[in-house]
Amino acid sequence: MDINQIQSKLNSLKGWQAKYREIMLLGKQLPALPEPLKTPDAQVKGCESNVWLHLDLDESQQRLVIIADSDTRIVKGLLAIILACYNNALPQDAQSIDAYQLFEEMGLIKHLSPSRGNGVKAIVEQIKRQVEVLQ
Amino acid sequence: MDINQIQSKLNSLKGWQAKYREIMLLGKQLPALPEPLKTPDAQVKGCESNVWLHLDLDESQQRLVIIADSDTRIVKGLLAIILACYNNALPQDAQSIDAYQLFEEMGLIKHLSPSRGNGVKAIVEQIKRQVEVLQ
Amino acid sequence: MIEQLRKDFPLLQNLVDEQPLCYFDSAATTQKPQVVIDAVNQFYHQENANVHRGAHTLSAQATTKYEAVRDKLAKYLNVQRNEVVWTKGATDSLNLLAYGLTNILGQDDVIVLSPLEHHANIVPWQQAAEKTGAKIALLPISKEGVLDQSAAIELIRDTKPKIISLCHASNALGNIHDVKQLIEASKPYGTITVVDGAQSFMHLRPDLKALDCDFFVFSAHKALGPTGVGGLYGRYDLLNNLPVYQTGGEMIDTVSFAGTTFRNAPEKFEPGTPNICGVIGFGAALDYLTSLNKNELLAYEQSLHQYLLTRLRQIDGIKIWGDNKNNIGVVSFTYKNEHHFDIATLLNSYGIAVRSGHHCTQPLMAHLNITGTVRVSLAFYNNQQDIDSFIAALMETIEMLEE
Amino acid sequence: MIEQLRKDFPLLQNLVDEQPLCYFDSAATTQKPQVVIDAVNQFYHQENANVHRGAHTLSAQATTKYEAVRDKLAKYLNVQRNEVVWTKGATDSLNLLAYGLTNILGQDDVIVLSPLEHHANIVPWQQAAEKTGAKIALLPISKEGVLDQSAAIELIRDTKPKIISLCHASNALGNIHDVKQLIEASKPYGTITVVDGAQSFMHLRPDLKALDCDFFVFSAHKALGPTGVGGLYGRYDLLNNLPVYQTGGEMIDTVSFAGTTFRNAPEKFEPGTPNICGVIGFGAALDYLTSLNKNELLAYEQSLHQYLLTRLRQIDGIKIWGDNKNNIGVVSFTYKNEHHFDIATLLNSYGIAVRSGHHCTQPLMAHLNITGTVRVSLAFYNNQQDIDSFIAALMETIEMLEE
Ligand SMILES: Cc1ncc(COP(=O)(O)O)c(C=O)c1O
Ligand SMILES: Cc1ncc(COP(=O)(O)O)c(C=O)c1O
Repeated sequence: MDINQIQSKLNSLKGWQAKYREIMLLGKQLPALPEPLKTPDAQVKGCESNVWLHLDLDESQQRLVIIADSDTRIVKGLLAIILACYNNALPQDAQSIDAYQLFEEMGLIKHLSPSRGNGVKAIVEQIKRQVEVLQ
Repeated sequence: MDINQIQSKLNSLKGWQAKYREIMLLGKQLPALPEPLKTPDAQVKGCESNVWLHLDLDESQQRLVIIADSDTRIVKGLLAIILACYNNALPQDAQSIDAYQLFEEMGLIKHLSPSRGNGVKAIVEQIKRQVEVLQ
Repeated sequence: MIEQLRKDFPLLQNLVDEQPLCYFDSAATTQKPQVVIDAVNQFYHQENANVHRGAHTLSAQATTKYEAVRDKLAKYLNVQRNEVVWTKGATDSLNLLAYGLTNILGQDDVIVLSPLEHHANIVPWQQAAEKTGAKIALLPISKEGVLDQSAAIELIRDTKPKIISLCHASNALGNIHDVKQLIEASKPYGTITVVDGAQSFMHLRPDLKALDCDFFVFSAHKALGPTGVGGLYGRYDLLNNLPVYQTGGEMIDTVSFAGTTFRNAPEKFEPGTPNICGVIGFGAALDYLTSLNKNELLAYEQSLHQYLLTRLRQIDGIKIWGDNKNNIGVVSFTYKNEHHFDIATLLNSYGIAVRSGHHCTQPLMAHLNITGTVRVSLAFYNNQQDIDSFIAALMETIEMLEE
Repeated sequence: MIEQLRKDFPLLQNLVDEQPLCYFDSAATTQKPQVVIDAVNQFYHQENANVHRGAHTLSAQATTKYEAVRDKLAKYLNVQRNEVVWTKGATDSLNLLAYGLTNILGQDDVIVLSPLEHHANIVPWQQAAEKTGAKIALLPISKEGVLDQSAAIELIRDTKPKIISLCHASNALGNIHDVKQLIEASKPYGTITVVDGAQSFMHLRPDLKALDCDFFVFSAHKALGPTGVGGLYGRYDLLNNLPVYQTGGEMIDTVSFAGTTFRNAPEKFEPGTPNICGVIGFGAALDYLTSLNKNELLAYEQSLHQYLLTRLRQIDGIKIWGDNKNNIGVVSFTYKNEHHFDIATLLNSYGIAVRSGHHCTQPLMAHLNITGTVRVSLAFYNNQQDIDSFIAALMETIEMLEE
């Protein structure tokens, strides 16, 4: 599913339980990060759960390739949504993508605990920082 | 005036200005402490204004003699009232005199600033402490 | 009775996310009864003034009211009024203490803590130990997180600590500690005994003369009071002998550039404008609490706790940590390998407010070899219906996680 | 406009001792507008929860709201949000700073203060000086208590201070200092510049980027907000490089008995449960303040101040201290040899709330060679009628004293 499909799917679901079920499903479809890649370096600071994230450019097309994982099902699902926003984007386009805004639009932020909690903001900021370094 | 006269006089006065006028008048009638007696030792801690207090027993009758002064007119008036409570009392009777209570009854405490302010409490406690030492 | 009391807590009447709320996060902060909210309200409406220095009526009245709460607190704890210092909260109190006691510590002196302590009762002592070369020794606890009392007494005998600082009740697991016995055991060594009462202050209403501790700390917001205020009790001579901590107005006797002298305790430790309104709100909380029968309330909380344990134990895969017998009414659990964050987040979607994570007790979690728990913490304003709703939501949550 | 604004302050509508109240003690603490009281109320009624760690909606919302006030504050001061730390108040902030800067001080290094400082901006530096052997140098002031700006700049050049800490406006006399120029003068020496903004925060709404100071402190209760909360601004690198001060929960990264690591500023300096409700109430105060036109309000306060000065000067025997030109609206006066306490107490019997005493500035009083003053401090919610009532009461007071 691309980000638009995810968005309309989530919007179509009534009730928090259904939304969380879908989010966890998205998480399940995200491949697990191999253990050796779960390094302290790759860890996103400011999340209460563990989140690991690697960002690179695909050699041929110079588009973003992000792989990430979390030890919680829900954050992993959120990661899947975030990755759907950024993966395959050109680095120069990534800065204008505001995944956090998207979560707000979907009404997910208000419900999920903020800042030091679920870490959506921290993850998005980490991606933006790493993209900047790449450029 | 003894303490009963003071009390009924103050109670008979209507309005704060009249009461303060009377209190200051009482203060004026209290003799000034000679400067050499205004020692740091004699100073009552916990009053915002300066209050000096000396306590002794009258040789012949073994009754309390307290002399005191303050650099403010109102506190000096309050001192006059306090002294009227304790002067001439037997030390063993002094412990049961509650001048602070008296001030409360006259409605003076609520209006005067408490604890670290006018220091009625501090003065009364100082007297009680010194009486205890005497006994 | 409880249904009547619940009505005193306006927040519990609200819908959150359009659902009724089951508030199980009282160990983090309690809800406030209407009388506390009213006291704060009334203060700002009718009584607001700074304290201690005013020659005007408002200031005089505010001072009287503010200082009267010190009397209430002293009575609540069964101590003298000049033995209680107002602080910002338990953390502030513990920092004041660890700073103040640093100068009694020397190289290789021992500070005894338990692995169950809240970070606020660990890190300040670590700082003191770093500065002085003192060592921290830990009381032994079981794999489930329960203090081994006899081994603890032995450790005290072996280490002859300069300082012991222990929580009266654990915020992460709810365990109540027999601190009285440990304090007694330390007497022969002249140990300074500190009790972190953040969690016990409301549930156990400790009598500090009976506990016989040297110092005791707590936060008002965990005992029906406002945020931003708490206290420190100290046995007067020990308290007054602590060096000044923060300095400024109110705590001084005289200031000059040639030299400054300080007041005695408690003023010595109360520089600056205090949280006047916080203290006054807390006074209303103390009045409210003491208007309720202590034993009845505790018995009710204990029965709720038992009910919660019974219901939870019926669910396969639930592991409950800590001491389930001597407990202030906290249940900390994990479910198989599921992440506490997922469980708590899903529970929240049913209006169940629990806490998840390490509860500011990372060393304890490390000892238990887990990353965190889901914590259900009760107060007397919870009822059986809350627990039933929680169990129902938990069953559905588990179903969702195992889909 | 002002008559409309006055209605926002419920306390000003009250009778005190059965008389209308003229509140002239805003330099001690300001009155609170209804919106601040409502925000506190609403928080406890509908939103109360602990912040930063909750997986539940209430906690999430409280955190969002609490952190949003940091943004408001940063905007108000024209700085970045991670440059502001929540503290208990100006005193707490100054203690944090003096502690944190102690390790940049060495034997004979110079800390520059002024004789006008509040005890909170003296004693913590004295403590730092005692620990390190640093010296305190004082900026020169006149017999009336006015800073001599050019001599001050000279003193800075001569002493090349490590630290300067100055009040932006004096609480005792109201003098506004040109701190910007002094900060500039100290730039060549790498001096750390601290501005005590307790009195300027509300009246002057300082733009800290324009002032170019390194640190700035204030208290919310002096700016329409609740008691028990205040702040510290620090230029980010300098702030973040300060050593940790109080320790405990929330400010840590990881805790273990092997070693503990800390977060970056501002969290680094915010251990424990903050004064959540205080911060949220202060947010409402900032919203209220910024909804009013800064220049209009200041002009109004200045015109009131002028009116007060004019009326007072007509009374024989009144001596007015300090800088009457650059002033936030404070008049500090003495009358012949009469004691400030007597004047203030008698004024109070007319419903006039002024402050008397040394105003936590004993060194200043010693310099002026007086034991204290009567202080009338204005805010925008005062009006001409207040001043007329004050002058009338003062005339009668003087008559009584001279009887
Ligand atoms: C100039 C100045 N600095 C510092 C303070 C201390 O503020 P607080 O008592 O709120 O900590 C005050 C308060 O009177 C002040 O006026
Ligand atoms: C046992 C214990 N100690 C100390 C604290 C710190 O309290 P505060 O955050 O109110 O300073 C807490 C709060 O969670 C606690 O539960």
